Amino acid sequence: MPVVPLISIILVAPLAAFAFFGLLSLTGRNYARQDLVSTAAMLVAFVCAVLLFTNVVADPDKYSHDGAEIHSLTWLPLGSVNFSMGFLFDSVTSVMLLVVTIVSSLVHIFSIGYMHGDPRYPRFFAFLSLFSFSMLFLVVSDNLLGIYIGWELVGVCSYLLIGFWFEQDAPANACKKAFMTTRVGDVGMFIGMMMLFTKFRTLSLYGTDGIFALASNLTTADMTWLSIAGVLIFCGAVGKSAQIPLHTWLPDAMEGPTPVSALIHAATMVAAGVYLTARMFPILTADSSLFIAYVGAITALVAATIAIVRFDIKRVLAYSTISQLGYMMLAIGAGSYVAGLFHLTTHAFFKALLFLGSGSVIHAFHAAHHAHDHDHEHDHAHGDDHAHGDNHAASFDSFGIDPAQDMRHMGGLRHKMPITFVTMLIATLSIAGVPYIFSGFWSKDAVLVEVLYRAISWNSVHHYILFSMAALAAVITAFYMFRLIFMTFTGEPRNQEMHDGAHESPWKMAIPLIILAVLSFPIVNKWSFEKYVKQPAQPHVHAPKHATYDASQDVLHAQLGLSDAHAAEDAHSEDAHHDAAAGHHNPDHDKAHNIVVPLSFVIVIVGIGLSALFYYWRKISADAVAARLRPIYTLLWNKYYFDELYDGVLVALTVAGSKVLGLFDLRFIDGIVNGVGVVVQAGCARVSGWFDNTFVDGLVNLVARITWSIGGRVRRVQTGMIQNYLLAVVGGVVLLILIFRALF
Amino acid sequence: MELNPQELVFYLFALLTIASAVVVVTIKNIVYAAFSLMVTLFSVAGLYVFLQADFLAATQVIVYVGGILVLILFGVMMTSGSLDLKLKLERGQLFWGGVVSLTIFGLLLSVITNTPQWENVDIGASQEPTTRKIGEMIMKEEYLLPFEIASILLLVALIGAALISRKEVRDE
Amino acid sequence: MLSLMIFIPLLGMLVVLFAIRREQEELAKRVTFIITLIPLLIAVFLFVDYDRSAPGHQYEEDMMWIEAFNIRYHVGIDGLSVTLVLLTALLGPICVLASWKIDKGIKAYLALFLLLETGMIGFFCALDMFLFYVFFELTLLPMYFLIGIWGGPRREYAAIKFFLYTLFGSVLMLIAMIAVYLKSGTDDVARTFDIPTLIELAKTPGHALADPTFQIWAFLGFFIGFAVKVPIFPFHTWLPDAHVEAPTAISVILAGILLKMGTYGLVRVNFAMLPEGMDFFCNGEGRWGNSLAILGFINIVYGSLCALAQTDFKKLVAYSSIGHMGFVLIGLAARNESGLTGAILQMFNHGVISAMLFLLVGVVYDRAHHREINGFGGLGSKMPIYTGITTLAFMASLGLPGLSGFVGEALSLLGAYSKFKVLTILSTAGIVVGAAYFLWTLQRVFLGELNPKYEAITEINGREIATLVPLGILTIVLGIWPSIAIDMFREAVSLLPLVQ
Amino acid sequence: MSLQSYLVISIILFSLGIFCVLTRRNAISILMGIELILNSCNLNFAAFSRYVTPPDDISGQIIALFGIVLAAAEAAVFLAIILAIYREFSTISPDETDTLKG
Repeated sequence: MPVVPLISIILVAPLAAFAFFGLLSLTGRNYARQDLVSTAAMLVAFVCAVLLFTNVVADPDKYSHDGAEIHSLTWLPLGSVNFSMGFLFDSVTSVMLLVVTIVSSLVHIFSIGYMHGDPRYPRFFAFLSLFSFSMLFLVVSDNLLGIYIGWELVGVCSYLLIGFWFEQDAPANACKKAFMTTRVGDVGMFIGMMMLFTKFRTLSLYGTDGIFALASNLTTADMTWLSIAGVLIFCGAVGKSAQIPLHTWLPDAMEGPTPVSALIHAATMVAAGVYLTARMFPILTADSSLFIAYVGAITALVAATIAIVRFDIKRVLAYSTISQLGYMMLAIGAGSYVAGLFHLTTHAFFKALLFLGSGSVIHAFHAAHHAHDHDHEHDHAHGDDHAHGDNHAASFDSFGIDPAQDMRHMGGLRHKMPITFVTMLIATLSIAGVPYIFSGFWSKDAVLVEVLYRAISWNSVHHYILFSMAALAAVITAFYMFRLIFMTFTGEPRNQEMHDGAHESPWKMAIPLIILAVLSFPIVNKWSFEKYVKQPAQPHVHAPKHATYDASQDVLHAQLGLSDAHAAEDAHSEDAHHDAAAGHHNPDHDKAHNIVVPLSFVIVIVGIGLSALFYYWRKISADAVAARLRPIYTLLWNKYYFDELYDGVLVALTVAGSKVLGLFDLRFIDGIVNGVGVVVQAGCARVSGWFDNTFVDGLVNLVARITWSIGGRVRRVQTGMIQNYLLAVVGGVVLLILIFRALF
Repeated sequence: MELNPQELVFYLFALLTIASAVVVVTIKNIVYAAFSLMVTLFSVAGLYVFLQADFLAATQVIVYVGGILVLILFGVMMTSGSLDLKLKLERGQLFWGGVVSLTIFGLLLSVITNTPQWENVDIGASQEPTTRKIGEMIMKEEYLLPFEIASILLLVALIGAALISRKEVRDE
Repeated sequence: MLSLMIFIPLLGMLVVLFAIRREQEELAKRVTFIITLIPLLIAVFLFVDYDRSAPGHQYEEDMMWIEAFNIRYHVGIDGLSVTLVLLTALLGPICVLASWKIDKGIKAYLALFLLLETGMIGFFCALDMFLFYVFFELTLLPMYFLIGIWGGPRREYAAIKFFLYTLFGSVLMLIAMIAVYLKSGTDDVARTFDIPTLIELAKTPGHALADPTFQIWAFLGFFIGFAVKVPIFPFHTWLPDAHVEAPTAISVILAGILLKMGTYGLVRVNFAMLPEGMDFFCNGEGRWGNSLAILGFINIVYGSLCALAQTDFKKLVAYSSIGHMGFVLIGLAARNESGLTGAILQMFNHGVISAMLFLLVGVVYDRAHHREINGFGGLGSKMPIYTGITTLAFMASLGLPGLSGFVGEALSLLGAYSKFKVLTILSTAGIVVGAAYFLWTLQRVFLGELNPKYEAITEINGREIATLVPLGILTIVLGIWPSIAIDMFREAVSLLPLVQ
Repeated sequence: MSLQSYLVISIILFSLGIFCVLTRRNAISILMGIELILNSCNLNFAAFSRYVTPPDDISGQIIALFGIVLAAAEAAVFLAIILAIYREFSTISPDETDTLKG
């Protein structure tokens, strides 16, 4: 299958759908069936993505290496430096294309039902199309500039879609926050790009004069520099993939319509950060890798703990997403490209499913909600004490949570919404990592194995710590995900009115759920994934000096070199990870595997068991535990005070600073004549007292004032009598002549 | 020093010019001043004759005496409320005016006396009447354009003067 | 060709002044609109016809003007000017459309506007230093009257401030210009005002013009003259006042073109003609070596932060202009290919985008009669098209890739980074703050609940859309395919004294 | 009867004219002063034409002629203005028409 035309179609189809909307709306009209246009465009893109995938299947040896096929054009020729734009096609791209088009198509279909009746219905689909275009563009770009362009475009689509219901304050705030927070990360990424560009004079990734080829020739003297560049590029991923410390926007982004959360904030855009980090894999150094791994692990753990105490069903899923993204980062930081991308793929499907499922629940509740009058809503907000048994957050009242998303109002929905229940249960089992049957197990298992393998083979304390954090996060994940299922679908209905109004969603919404549920089984399995995706070399990652790993590994390489031509080819790159990905012939790897698989059973049993004790059998009262652990609970409830830190300190300081600066400009710069002297003499301490004296503009005013006063004096000369003037003129001439005569 | 009649007449005219000009400047009655100015103009015309500028002399008499002076007298009469106006002179203005005029006089005089090439220069002049030559130069040669411009200037002055001096007609 | 373009607006001014009676306001507007279309057509033709591969100036016209001082009427365009001429010519008709609602003294207004256009186009075409200066000053007077007569409540103050500031700058510029003229020759060798000749002379080793000390002082003179126009901190305080008081179309011209005259002058004179002076202030060494980049940095961060503090919509846009011109400055200071290309592109793009922004402010001001950002709210539901276009303009202005603002900013910073690492990294803070104030404004004006006062506010009308659409298209097209513009001036940039 | 004698007459007229213009308090007197000045100039032209330039070049006289024409035009406009002023202010004394006073 020809690559360029197909990719072009993939890009053009959704863009055309958006352009159709955009041009039409300039005339003040909308096409009512924009949904069909956008969905059709997405399905076309999906078909093309499948066709492209057949290339990979046909020739795995070629496409399994990153940067396999590149078609690039000069985009911005400056003379000696040129920026190019182009398509990159390899197995990773292909997988990403499939993931994006599948999830996007399904979300489009789901939205036809979910968004039905919204006053801005056509606009929603147009934005979805624009987003799909941007995301696909990001994925197929062969250079950092292209990725950055797609990167910012998905950001702005996310902004538009989070703020879709902008009449309410919460989405309006959330969309701004999302854009700003990711932008902070993007600036880091941009600085990283500037560093790379200044060094290599290009932003292309592949090819003989691409960044990777040039970076592989760097010596140890440049390692610190390269580490910093890598970390800065990773900053972009931190913002976009909501890693700590830039994670706070993602939970707020749940103010957007739920299909948007499923598409953008679970499956695709947030995964773009992981994709970027994976793409930059070859330039990561040991230091930057470790940094990434730590950020990932901390994020996984912190987000998981916060998720335990959330009541908003979408917020739980949001923190779960952050946590899972942390896993992917951890995998890549630990040197396993394959495991990271594998987890990305599986996660995209089951997390999209979870979000769409929650959307289905919310839709049902909203429908129920609309059936009631306004007073009822009021009742729910205040009357939860007696209405719910599960009320261990009584002191943290439900203010701020949409009643239709509040799990304390749910319960017993499994009979009302069987399809939603079953599909969501599958996804939950998958994310919890129930062994063998579900895709989530395989990918999470792969991550844990890789980290542990690194710990064992390098004898690295860091990786042991990372591994324990990841394992702990896995337990918590199983716990809070089942808490969600139990609170929503089992037990007795806690809000009878809403419960009565709820019903199973229409088929348009159910079908995507079913398809995604199928995809949550190991359709995408480890073996096929590892067949198609091969880990690129990391020339700058070496085993730590203290490790006993090097010598034995060299021997191993040598032995394998005789038997396995492919391994020999990679042997010179000193890259042990390749074998790790291939996996099966490495004793350390086997060892790790043998530890992780039983551990997974333990994790799942402990996590689900605890959850069931609390929320299914209700043997332990969550309220009591919360009361016992009050400080910890408060900390978690307040999300480790990240928001307070940012809003109260950073944002407030910036705004206050800008106000001061604005006043400064108005008063001070505008009047420094006296100010400068004072500043110089008395120093900045007394500046505030002298704000009224202005500086630069004051200089201008001073000129004006001097002119004014001179004019006031000189004006008396103007007697209004012509002859006086004439006398002055003639006298002046005479005087001049006299002077002239005297001089010459 | 011997004076031939011609020179005698010349000095007479010169004296007349200066004396009458002094009267113009100093006398308080404006009508007398105007008549005194007429004497000045006449004697300047006489001086032109001595300079072999016969046409110029004639023009001087016709335009100045016949035109401008009459105009001035009309002006004096039309603003007749101040016919016998006692001109008051401000002391400072008078003083400084005198200083400036005298300085100018001194300056110009020194220029004349300090310019040796003007001493006794007399390149001679043709004795034939100048009217024909002036006519040719104005109508045929290089002064055609200035002449036309002068005529337009006069026209403009005519219209302008008429426009300014007529009673203002207010727009309704 | 160029003279035609320069003087047609002047001719049009006479037509408007003398051939149209005072009552025929509609006719006057239509005639002016058609007149401004002619330079646009010529500019488009030039843009298409311009030989992109040839360096140097094209369409030159050269004749003696004032012989005694060897002042020539020498005009010509290179790639740098042709883009700006196109921008000027494009904004002409747009501004006339935007002025449609002006009701007092429309005839005089239009006449002054046409005079202004002559000045601007002439300025970008002039190749003789004296002519350059004459056109520079020629823009000043109409601008003064346009602000001072048709402006807001504090118009006199703003107009005089603008006038004095600019005059102060141009006096220094004049001194520097005369100094350059005097140094360009001796009593035996003819002196000249001709810019290409001067550029050559300044490169000739041993020539009086090439003397570094002289160049530094001349650089300062020109720099301050242009800095007031750009405006560069601390000469910027006229800008917010002038913008706030000026009528919409004049704000558009002010931000779109007049600011570019400053940076254009910096490139044309300071950069090309005074390389030694430029080197002194941009080489990154010594006490003064970072000064240009520091000014750029201050402009970016200071302008952006001040914009964040504003509650007047127009003032916010004005301060954002200061911030964006900082990118031009820092790109120039880099003196390399990408920095300079970025700076020039940013000049053009900022002209387009800020023009859009001011037009948009004008649209809402015409309806609400105030510009207090906090006084709006929720307009998004009442004016969807207006909101959409505003979002586009804001996104372009905050440097969203895919729209034109990004390419210029990114190239400037990429170029600057290779020379001024720390300053460039600090300047990127401006990108974040830029996003902050635009998004915050977007939220305060368009998002949230509808302010009940504006229940009846009307959607943007066809005439207003017509002013915005060409600019919007340009924003998108240049964002996707910036080579259209860059092809124009690549050769011109390569002729400048670059330092790699 | 040399060039100098004419020139001396001319400068005396000139100085008197200047003095008149500067000191007289009546607009018509000022006009007379101006006429004196113009006459002195014309006299100068005629004198130089007679003594300095070649006999057949009488450009000086023609210039003087134009001077007379100018004087006529000037006098006409001047008097018209005086009349207008008189109507407006009922005086022609320049120190009472001082609306130019700052």
